Amino acid sequence: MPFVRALLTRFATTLVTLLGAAIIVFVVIRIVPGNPIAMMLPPGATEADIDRLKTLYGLDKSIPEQFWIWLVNVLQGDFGTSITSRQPVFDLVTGRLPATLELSLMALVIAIALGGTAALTATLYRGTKVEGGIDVAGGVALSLPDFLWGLALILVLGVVWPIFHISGRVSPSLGFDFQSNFYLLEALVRLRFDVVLDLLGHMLLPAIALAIPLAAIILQLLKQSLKECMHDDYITLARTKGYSETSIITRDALPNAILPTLTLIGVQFTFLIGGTVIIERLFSYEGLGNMAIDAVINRDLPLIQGIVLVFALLFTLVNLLVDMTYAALNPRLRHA
Amino acid sequence: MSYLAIKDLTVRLKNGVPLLRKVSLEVEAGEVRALVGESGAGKSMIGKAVLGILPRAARLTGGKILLDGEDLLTLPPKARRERIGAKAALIPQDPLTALNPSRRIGPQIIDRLVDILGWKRPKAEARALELLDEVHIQDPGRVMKSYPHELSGGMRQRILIASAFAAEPKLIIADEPTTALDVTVQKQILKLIREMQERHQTALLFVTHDLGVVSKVSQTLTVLYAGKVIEDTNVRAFFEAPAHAYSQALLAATPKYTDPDGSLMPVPESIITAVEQEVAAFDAQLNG
Amino acid sequence: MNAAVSDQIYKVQDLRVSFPDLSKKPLFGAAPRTQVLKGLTFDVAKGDVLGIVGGSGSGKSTLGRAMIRLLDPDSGSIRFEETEIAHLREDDLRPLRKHFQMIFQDPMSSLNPRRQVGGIIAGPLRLQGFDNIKVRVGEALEMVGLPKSFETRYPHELSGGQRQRVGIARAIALKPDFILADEIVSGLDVSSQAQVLNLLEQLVRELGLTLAFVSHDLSVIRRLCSRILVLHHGEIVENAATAELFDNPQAAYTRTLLDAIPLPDPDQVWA
Amino acid sequence: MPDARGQIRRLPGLRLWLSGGWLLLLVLAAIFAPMISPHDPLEQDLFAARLPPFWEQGADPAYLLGTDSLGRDLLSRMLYGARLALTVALVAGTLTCLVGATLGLIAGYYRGWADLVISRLVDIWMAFPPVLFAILLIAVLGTGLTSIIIAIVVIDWTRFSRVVRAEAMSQGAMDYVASAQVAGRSRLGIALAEILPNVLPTIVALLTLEMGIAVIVEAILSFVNLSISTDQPTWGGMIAEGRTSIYQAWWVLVFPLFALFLTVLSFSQLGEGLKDYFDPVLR
Repeated sequence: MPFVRALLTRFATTLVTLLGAAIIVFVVIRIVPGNPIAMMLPPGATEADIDRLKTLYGLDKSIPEQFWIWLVNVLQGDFGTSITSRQPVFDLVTGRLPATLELSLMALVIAIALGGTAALTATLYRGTKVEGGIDVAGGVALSLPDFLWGLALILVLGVVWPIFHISGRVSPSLGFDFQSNFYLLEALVRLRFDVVLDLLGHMLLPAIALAIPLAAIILQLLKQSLKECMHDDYITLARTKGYSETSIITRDALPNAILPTLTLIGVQFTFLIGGTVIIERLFSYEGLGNMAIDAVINRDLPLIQGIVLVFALLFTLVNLLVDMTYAALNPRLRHA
Repeated sequence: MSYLAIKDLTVRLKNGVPLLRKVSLEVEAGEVRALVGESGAGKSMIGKAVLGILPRAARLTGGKILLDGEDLLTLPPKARRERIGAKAALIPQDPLTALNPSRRIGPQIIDRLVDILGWKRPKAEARALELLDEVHIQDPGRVMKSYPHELSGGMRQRILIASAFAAEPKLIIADEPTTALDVTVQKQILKLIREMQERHQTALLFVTHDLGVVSKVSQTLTVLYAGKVIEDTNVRAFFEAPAHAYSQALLAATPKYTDPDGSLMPVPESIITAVEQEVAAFDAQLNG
Repeated sequence: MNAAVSDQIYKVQDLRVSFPDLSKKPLFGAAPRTQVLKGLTFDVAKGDVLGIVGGSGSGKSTLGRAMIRLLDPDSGSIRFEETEIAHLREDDLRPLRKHFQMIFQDPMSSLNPRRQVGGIIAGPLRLQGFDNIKVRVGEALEMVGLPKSFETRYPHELSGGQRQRVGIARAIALKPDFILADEIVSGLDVSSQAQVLNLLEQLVRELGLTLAFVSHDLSVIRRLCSRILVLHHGEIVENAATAELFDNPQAAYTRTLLDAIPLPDPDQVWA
Repeated sequence: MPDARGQIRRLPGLRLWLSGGWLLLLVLAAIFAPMISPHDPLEQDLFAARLPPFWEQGADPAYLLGTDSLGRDLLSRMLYGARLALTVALVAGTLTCLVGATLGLIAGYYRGWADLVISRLVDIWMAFPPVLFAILLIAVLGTGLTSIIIAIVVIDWTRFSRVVRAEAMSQGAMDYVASAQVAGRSRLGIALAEILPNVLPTIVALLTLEMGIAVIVEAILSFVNLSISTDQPTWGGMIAEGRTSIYQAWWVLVFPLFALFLTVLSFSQLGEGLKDYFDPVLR
């Protein structure tokens, strides 16, 4: 079965990527000049104390040896223990991951809605001032990164017109007892729309900040491939059949223009997830990225290692998912 | 009264450069008229103007297009679009890009009948099967369910021909329909177009750069240069003795394997100059 | 015809070429390979104008590109003059390259958009260590009937026919023994087509070139070529002198091809 | 046929002038910061803390753009901050471009095992969130200008190599490359003399884009307090400070944010403008 074999090959390259990422982080954080153990001990601790802790965290062994031990443990589901909080890394990471996932997916939905609408509008009104205006807005949106959009949004919609919350994930005053870490999903399922509203009030600004650059990319690429499609003969033919411009764009051009955009959205979505690191910091949103920065500042080696692995896993998963969607949507591959 | 009558059609680029210069021509039901000329002669532009698919950079600035006695240019856009959709059809140049790659063949033939002409779906489907059979496609049922990439170029052009005839239009515009095809496939497709045209007694406007093809499909022809009609004649007269010097040069430049020495003569500089002057004089007369 | 070894500029034997078929490539993994040339054997005599004809997918362009080693054959032998070049490494080919040149189908993509015409023609001369480059560029332009002032033009400032002439000038400037012309008139109008063909015919005569002319158009080939190779699905179905092929075609495919050509003549019977 | 050469070097557009103008202003500010700054950027004056900009009530005309919560002059800090921002932009941008473009050209034109190795490396790099990677590197390398520059090169070379690789591959499929091969040009010669000039406009556009990104990365690192020593004024540091006092003194955030906006926007627009300007084929 060539397909199964190809799937295995693809899986293997994904593993190589993950392994490479893990090794690089492992080596990088272990050549840290500052001794992480020293930071954990009260002043006046003896050399013997330090050695004891080193042995405890396995830091007295050589780097390849440490990596091997870590890898074997990971494969058994043990990601180690955080140095600062003394809790299992796995619990810490899975506790924060849902917050980051909810934020990223919200941002993705906003970006697709925004970028898609803008691209279709610009195509419908091509050659007019509407297209020009959308182009300029898209150009500016693309030029500036999420970090700057986040700051601007805080200023405008958080301070000047304080419509949204600018820090945290949920108002503590709400006193809602969450059973899971997927707050938004849970509030929706339990039909607590006051909680949903509060969550959105916290989530929307960071999500929009993340979404703006991606929306601009979707706009540009979708518009470009729509434009190319509009030159194809089947569009001309549809015109001679008596269809309106709107129906030609949405019915004939869009299904063909979406495919190249889709592949790019995959790559760009991983960038967006990467962007949550600083955006979560900016909005004091309790997600994985915010925890990652604390972990780096505190030199919490096992935690850093765990978080990076989760991010890498997430990224490769997104890419795999995009490839499969592409195959499912493309009739050439579907019937090959 | 001819089915299609074009009178003094002028098309310009937005910056004023003329693409068509007061072109007039007529096509009757059952007649095949070829539009001939080199690139830039404006031969495709005529068909595009009739079908209302001029490129955005071009503007129709004068003249009349009478389809079945009705001046298309006086109709509001929606009515005009629907009138064209019901009475005329296009056989496009490149069969590889003229079918929507993400949709199955069946709906692509049927959609016009259902959406624009308001047929019932089963009736439209029956009609599509009948048409595919008429253009000599084996197993029409299977082809209806196929995607374009699963079919060969010749097959796709057959489907496009079937689709063009689906609504029984009385005018068909074929825009270089065989240029992208191999010569052996071209022959089959040309014969098919003629066969369909004769059976349905359609008026056919056939755009081509190939005089060989002209002699095979058409009864009348219009020769264009720089958007101006140079010669309007019938095929037999043209191939016996073209009236205009430019037409003569064009015929002499056309390769002919039966007479290698008598063909492929470059168009002389002097004739190009003369015809350029003729166009300039025509322009001066228009503006003056 | 004298078949002595020294009269043959090319001896091709059992030439096989395959490509990965990307349209059948699965989403993951390598694409299957499609045989494009399935064991071709033929010779090209010095001074011949060889027409290579066939439909799309016949392998005619692939054959041309294999002959001047723009692609690597899977197996077989290509003997150019006295040298076996089928599997020669690029470094060893380089000194030979001035002997066989190519004119490309699409002059827009084959002329570097960032160079002026003069530089485009001078480049290969400089690489192959010619002297008097300025003079040679001028000569080449003159031979293809372009004024010297064109040296400072960019490709996008020229018409299709003029670009094709620049492509020809670049090839002949090196005074090669063999030129491959790949569908070089298929993008041109009949009037410029006739001009380019006449030019080519004249150059072949004046420079004593051997020419391989790849085309899908038998009428054009008849005008120019002395010998014709008919390809079909990667195989040679007929290899004959021009007059012979047109008067008495042997292969069924050749006859189909000839019958399908629409002559500019309303009396031609086209059954 | 009219001679089109006159149009090739068409006038650089408005955006080229605007973005170039702002960047020039920035360069001048950076060079002459010690001369034109009204105050010592580090001088604290707790009696003049959180003074608003000149048009607001309670402003002190000596502090045109107001002061931060430690009473430091914002305008002076902005001018000195421009020095660091521009240094990082130029040095880190150029180095990143050199490393990334070279690797991309090698991968895209030479293909083979070099492409395999480089592409796999890019894949691995793409599996890291770049900001986290940068923070990690600074934590390892220690704060300081050199560390920032190294971090930017290490995290961002893939941006160049991906784009240049793709571009070199598509250029490599063009017939002018085949014709250079027919003419007997070596692989290296083709890569440098034929492909590179055609990829160059893209590289230039990416380079200016990267300069803007370098400024942002520096600001982000300053924001999480990991840039360079805290007593040197940086825009990112000012933004971090402004974020905490946003309800009391909005101007501490607004001015450096505005400068950052304009600078990043200018760099990217400059790139787009230059790309058009260098393209000989106008379409």
